[in-house]
Amino acid sequence: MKQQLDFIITSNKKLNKQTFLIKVTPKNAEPLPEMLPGQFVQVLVHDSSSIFLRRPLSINYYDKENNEIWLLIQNVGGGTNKITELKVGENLNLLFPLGNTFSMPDKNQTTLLIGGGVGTAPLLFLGKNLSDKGYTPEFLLGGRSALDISQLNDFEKLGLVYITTEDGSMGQKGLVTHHPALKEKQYDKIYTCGPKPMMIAIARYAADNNIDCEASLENHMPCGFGACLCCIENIKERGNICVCTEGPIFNTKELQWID
Amino acid sequence: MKQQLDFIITSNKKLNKQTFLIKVTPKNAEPLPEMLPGQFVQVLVHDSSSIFLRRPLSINYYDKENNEIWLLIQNVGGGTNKITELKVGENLNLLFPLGNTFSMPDKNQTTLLIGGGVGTAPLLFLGKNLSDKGYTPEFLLGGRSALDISQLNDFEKLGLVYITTEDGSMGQKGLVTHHPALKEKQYDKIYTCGPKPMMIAIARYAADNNIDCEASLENHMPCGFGACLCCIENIKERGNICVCTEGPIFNTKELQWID
Amino acid sequence: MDRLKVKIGDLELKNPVMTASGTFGYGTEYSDFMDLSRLGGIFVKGTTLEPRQGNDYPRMAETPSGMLNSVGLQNKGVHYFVSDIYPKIKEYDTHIIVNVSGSTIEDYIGCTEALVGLDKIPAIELNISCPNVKEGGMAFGTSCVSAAQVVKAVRKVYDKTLIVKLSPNVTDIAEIALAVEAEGADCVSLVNTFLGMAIDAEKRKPKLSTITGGLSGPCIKPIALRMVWQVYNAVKIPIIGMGGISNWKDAIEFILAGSHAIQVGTYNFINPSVSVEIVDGILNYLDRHNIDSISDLIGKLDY
Amino acid sequence: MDRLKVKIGDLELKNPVMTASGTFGYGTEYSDFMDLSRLGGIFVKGTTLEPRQGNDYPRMAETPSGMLNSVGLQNKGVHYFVSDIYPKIKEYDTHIIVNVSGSTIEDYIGCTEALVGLDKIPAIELNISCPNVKEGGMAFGTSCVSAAQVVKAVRKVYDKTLIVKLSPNVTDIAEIALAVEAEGADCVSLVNTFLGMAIDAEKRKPKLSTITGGLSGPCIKPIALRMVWQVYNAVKIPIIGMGGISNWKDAIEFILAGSHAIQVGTYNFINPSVSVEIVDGILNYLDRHNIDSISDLIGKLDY
Ligand SMILES: Cc1cc2nc3c(=O)[nH]c(=O)nc-3n(C[C@H](O)[C@H](O)[C@H](O)COP(=O)(O)OP(=O)(O)OC[C@H]3O[C@@H](n4cnc5c(N)ncnc54)[C@H](O)[C@@H]3O)c2cc1C
Ligand SMILES: Cc1cc2nc3c(=O)[nH]c(=O)nc-3n(C[C@H](O)[C@H](O)[C@H](O)COP(=O)(O)OP(=O)(O)OC[C@H]3O[C@@H](n4cnc5c(N)ncnc54)[C@H](O)[C@@H]3O)c2cc1C
Ligand SMILES: Cc1cc2nc3c(=O)[nH]c(=O)nc-3n(C[C@H](O)[C@H](O)[C@H](O)COP(=O)(O)O)c2cc1C
Ligand SMILES: Cc1cc2nc3c(=O)[nH]c(=O)nc-3n(C[C@H](O)[C@H](O)[C@H](O)COP(=O)(O)O)c2cc1C
Ligand code: FES
Ligand code: FES
Repeated sequence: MKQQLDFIITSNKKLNKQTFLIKVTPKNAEPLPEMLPGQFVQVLVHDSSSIFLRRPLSINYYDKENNEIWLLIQNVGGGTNKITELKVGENLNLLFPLGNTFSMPDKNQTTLLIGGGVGTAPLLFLGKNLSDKGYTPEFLLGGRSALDISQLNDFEKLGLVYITTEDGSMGQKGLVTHHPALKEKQYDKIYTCGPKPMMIAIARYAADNNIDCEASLENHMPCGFGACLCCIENIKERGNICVCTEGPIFNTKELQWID
Repeated sequence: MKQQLDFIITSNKKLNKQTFLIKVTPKNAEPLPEMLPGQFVQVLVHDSSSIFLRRPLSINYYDKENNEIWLLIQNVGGGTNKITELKVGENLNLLFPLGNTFSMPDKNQTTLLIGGGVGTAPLLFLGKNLSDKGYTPEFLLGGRSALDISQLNDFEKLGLVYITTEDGSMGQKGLVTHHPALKEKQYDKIYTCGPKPMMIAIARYAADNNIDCEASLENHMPCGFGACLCCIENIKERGNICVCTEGPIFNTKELQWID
Repeated sequence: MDRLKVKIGDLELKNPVMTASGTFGYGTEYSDFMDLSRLGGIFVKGTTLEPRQGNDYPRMAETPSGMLNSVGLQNKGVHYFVSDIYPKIKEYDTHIIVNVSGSTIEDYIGCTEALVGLDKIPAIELNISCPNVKEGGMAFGTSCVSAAQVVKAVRKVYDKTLIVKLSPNVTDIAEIALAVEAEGADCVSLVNTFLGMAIDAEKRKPKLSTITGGLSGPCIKPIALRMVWQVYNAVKIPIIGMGGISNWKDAIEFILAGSHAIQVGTYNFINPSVSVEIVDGILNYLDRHNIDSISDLIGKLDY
Repeated sequence: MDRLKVKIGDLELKNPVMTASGTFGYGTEYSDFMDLSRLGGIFVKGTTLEPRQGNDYPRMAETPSGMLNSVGLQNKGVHYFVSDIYPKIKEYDTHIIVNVSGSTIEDYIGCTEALVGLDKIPAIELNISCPNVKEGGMAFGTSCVSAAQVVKAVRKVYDKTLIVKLSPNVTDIAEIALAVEAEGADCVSLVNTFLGMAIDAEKRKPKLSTITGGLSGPCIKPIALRMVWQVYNAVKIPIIGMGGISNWKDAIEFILAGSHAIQVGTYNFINPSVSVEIVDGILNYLDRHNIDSISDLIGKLDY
């Protein structure tokens, strides 16, 4: 069940120039409901003249023990700037959990989770879930430079991690789509989140190699729960549907990206 | 010369539930220009959805040594709330110094400075100025209770201080207009700032007793420097004039308050 | 709670707080966040005779204290509404009002006819003011003659409470209100969105696929409030006021300006339970001001 | 700086950034805060044939991302302007344009005749759109016939650059623009303020002495931008765009939508040097985008 709740910021760490990891816990210590990887929250930016609408952010991790939600945030504009400027102890009002989730692989299927930049956000939670369920997820993380690779330690606890950077400062030099793992190994299922051109390239690779592929979309979302019909994606056969309720996770077969 | 300048908050003290004393110094340590008692600043409330216009505040004190301006602020609504919430080290953008000033008494004239609540704000600066110029100002400060009497120590350094409170928790019980000093002594000049009903009562007392009286007006001020014509007061003979440039200090004779 | 009751045509509302069409889905979208039965009514999505895909993405641009949308009446058509949606929502313990939209008078008539027989739809809101469709839509609402025509035609086939939603994109909204009142509208609701535009300076492109769209949110409140007051001073039928309402204070302002009831639109996206908070806020206001009934406030602006 | 030059009628502007009438006094009010010579032009206060006291206090109400005003054209009349103000401001190194307001056609003519001989006033802006005066004012600007009448009458007595300022409170602003173009206007400026209203819920009173007033500031930008774009697609004469401009990005948006030049209004109150910051921002934009001249941007919206 979706809810609106006040949280308190318990930690706000700057991971690099633009990326922040914020941890929040319900203000009145309410126990958090069931949340699923791929789901997101809508963050209220309080009393700003330029930011009127909430901002959607993926659930980066759900820390049951500490009753915390983690948000991995890239400061790209007014809203994310306001959010990442908040200090420990300050309030954050969230609508959550919103959206659908990734589908689980079949038994014994191999999985690769491909994230670009801050697009790795939902993949940590997904990786943890897969690993908890007995899968052995592998990760392919890409960025412009080593600075863009966040939460490496956390990922390494969950499975094998491949890295590419455009400037070669960490892992393989180049784009994620050129990483040798994609050639050498055969995965049954790919999950991806990141810049749209990256996701399209991966969707194409998956289609060419007959691999099931799911991607997380980032359409603009005024409401986040199916009320405004502004976040639509034109999906094969089904036409304009809401990304916030029927997504944000889609099988790339359904998207009009590659034909 | 008026200017727009960024300041840094060097101190923010809560004097009582609603009243704050904020001290600011120019961000780049620019020396402050000449400022006069009665003048005010226009404070920018940064990036708020509800507060669009600047907020006018009197110059409470000009601390030459520390290159600081003091602001005595009562939190009465959205704007003053945002301003008083600011922390030491944060920025404050000001237009200043704005408006006219109190006229100086003639040589040897006796003066009484009457302030109600946060209306005492400009009187500290005025009192200091009078005292520096060799006058011996006396002060009559009023409030609902002792909590409303701010900066008493500072006032006492400048001259004799009478106090009235409505609940009698400090000084005489009652309104400033009923203080015995007004009956027993004969002042040549009265300066007043506070709630309008109080100022009107004092203007009437001054008129009845043939005392010269100046009051500081608090009309709404979108600009503060004569550009918008929204802050007008209908003045005898002269018609609608701008309080922000021709005031905020007026001789109460000129105002349409008492006839 | 009788203190909050108001009547609009034959429609009795338990309170004057309702939610605006196109911002509240079919109510279900909000049921996790609030108790729908606390609302005076729900205006469901703009519904047309035929299904509509709406406009292309992007359909939204954020603006100072507001937003532009160009959804373009995406909906599955009135017949799908009757067969698939109505059965799921008809048990709500609040009034459900359908916002009837169209491109031709025939569309409006057809859509209305499909709804008139539904027991639990006590009223329709005739949307002659949607700025986001190529034909019809707003055009009907911007001239007295065409506004009167649609209302006349629909009035013939609809005997329940007929609310007509006016466009603010006109020189004289009171004139349009008078025209639809003359044709038998039971109530006017206002305002729909203002036609606006947003440009991405860096890309030198419009931000909306449709170039222009409808502006809503707190930014339009002062203009909407003025229009309600002008219409209140012109017509005798009740008014449902809206435009930028985001708290109980705004709601009281619209009521003082002459609204019998109000609708909350865009602000539902920011705070999905704002409408029930407004109900509470109004009650509290009546208490503080010692006012018996909300009807004692309608149009009671003191000037 | 030639990259920023634009031409409006016979008027050559050093850059397209000017300040809006009623928000910039006579320029002197801002001279402490900025270098007036960096502006393309200054539109001074609304000036009428006879002196006016304006409306009663309160004349202002703050609104979300904007404000309402009902100053009501307070000014000392055109003859005082000519004798007392003009001599003090005529040496500014920028264009001074007088905003001519009135209640009757005779007022407009009389006021214009008093200005036509002033060497350093190269243009007037005919204000047929002020919502804050009881008679005339906005009424002239809300119908094609009356707008055409005023412009025709003034055109006869004024041979310099004639700018006509349009009201946004109309159904079809392009139609009005066409009507004034047909009567020989050299340029249209838009928009003036939107008629709005604010209520104090606790006191149950209007916040303005005049009940309604003119809305300005960032809140109106999306509507103003749409109107500029509509007028651009209708007329051949140049447009001066305004409405909520608060930074260089807004200015570029208005230019892309079809403005030859822009005016900054309400935001001058918030940041008195915003207009020169906009000049700098536009130059920087041209550099970043490798654009030779501002004229290459006018109306160059890509859609
Ligand atoms: C389901 C979902 C999950 C997301 N998860 C994350 C996450 O975990 N971490 C993260 O850093 N970002 C995430 N995003 C993207 C994030 O929402 C946007 O970066 C943010 O809204 C930008 O707001 P802003 O005010 O900072 O920037 P703006 O100044 O508004 O815009 C900056 C850029 O971001 C784009 N943008 C603006 N609003 C949105 C929006 N609502 N959705 C998508 N793009 C937008 C703009 O077009 C522009 O290019 C997610 C988006 C969606 C839809
Ligand atoms: C020249 C001048 C000097 C002032 N000096 C001081 C001072 O030293 N200390 C201090 O605490 N206050 C001072 N004030 C009053 C102060 O400006 C207002 O209290 C403040 O602007 C209220 O803003 P707000 O957003 O907090 O409240 P709002 O929610 O805007 O309003 C709260 C109340 O204050 C009134 N108000 C709002 N704006 C103004 C305004 N611009 N001017 C006057 N009243 C307003 C409203 O009508 C309302 O009754 C001064 C005002 C003026 C004009
Ligand atoms: C996303 C969106 C969709 C809308 N769809 C409709 C609609 O289908 N029919 C209609 O009459 N009004 C529609 N409106 C207008 C609202 O019902 C309302 O009139 C307007 O938004 C002003 O109120 P507000 O400022 O409270 O949002 C829509 C508004 C928004 C923001
Ligand atoms: C306080 C005030 C006074 C104004 N006076 C005039 C005026 O005298 N003549 C006029 O044509 N416009 C007047 N205007 C309108 C502005 O020139 C401008 O058209 C409008 O404010 C929209 O621009 P903005 O949003 O940038 O302020 C006034 C606006 C304000 C806020
Ligand atoms: S964001 Fe509103 S429907 Fe998806
Ligand atoms: S506040 Fe604008 S003229 Fe005084």
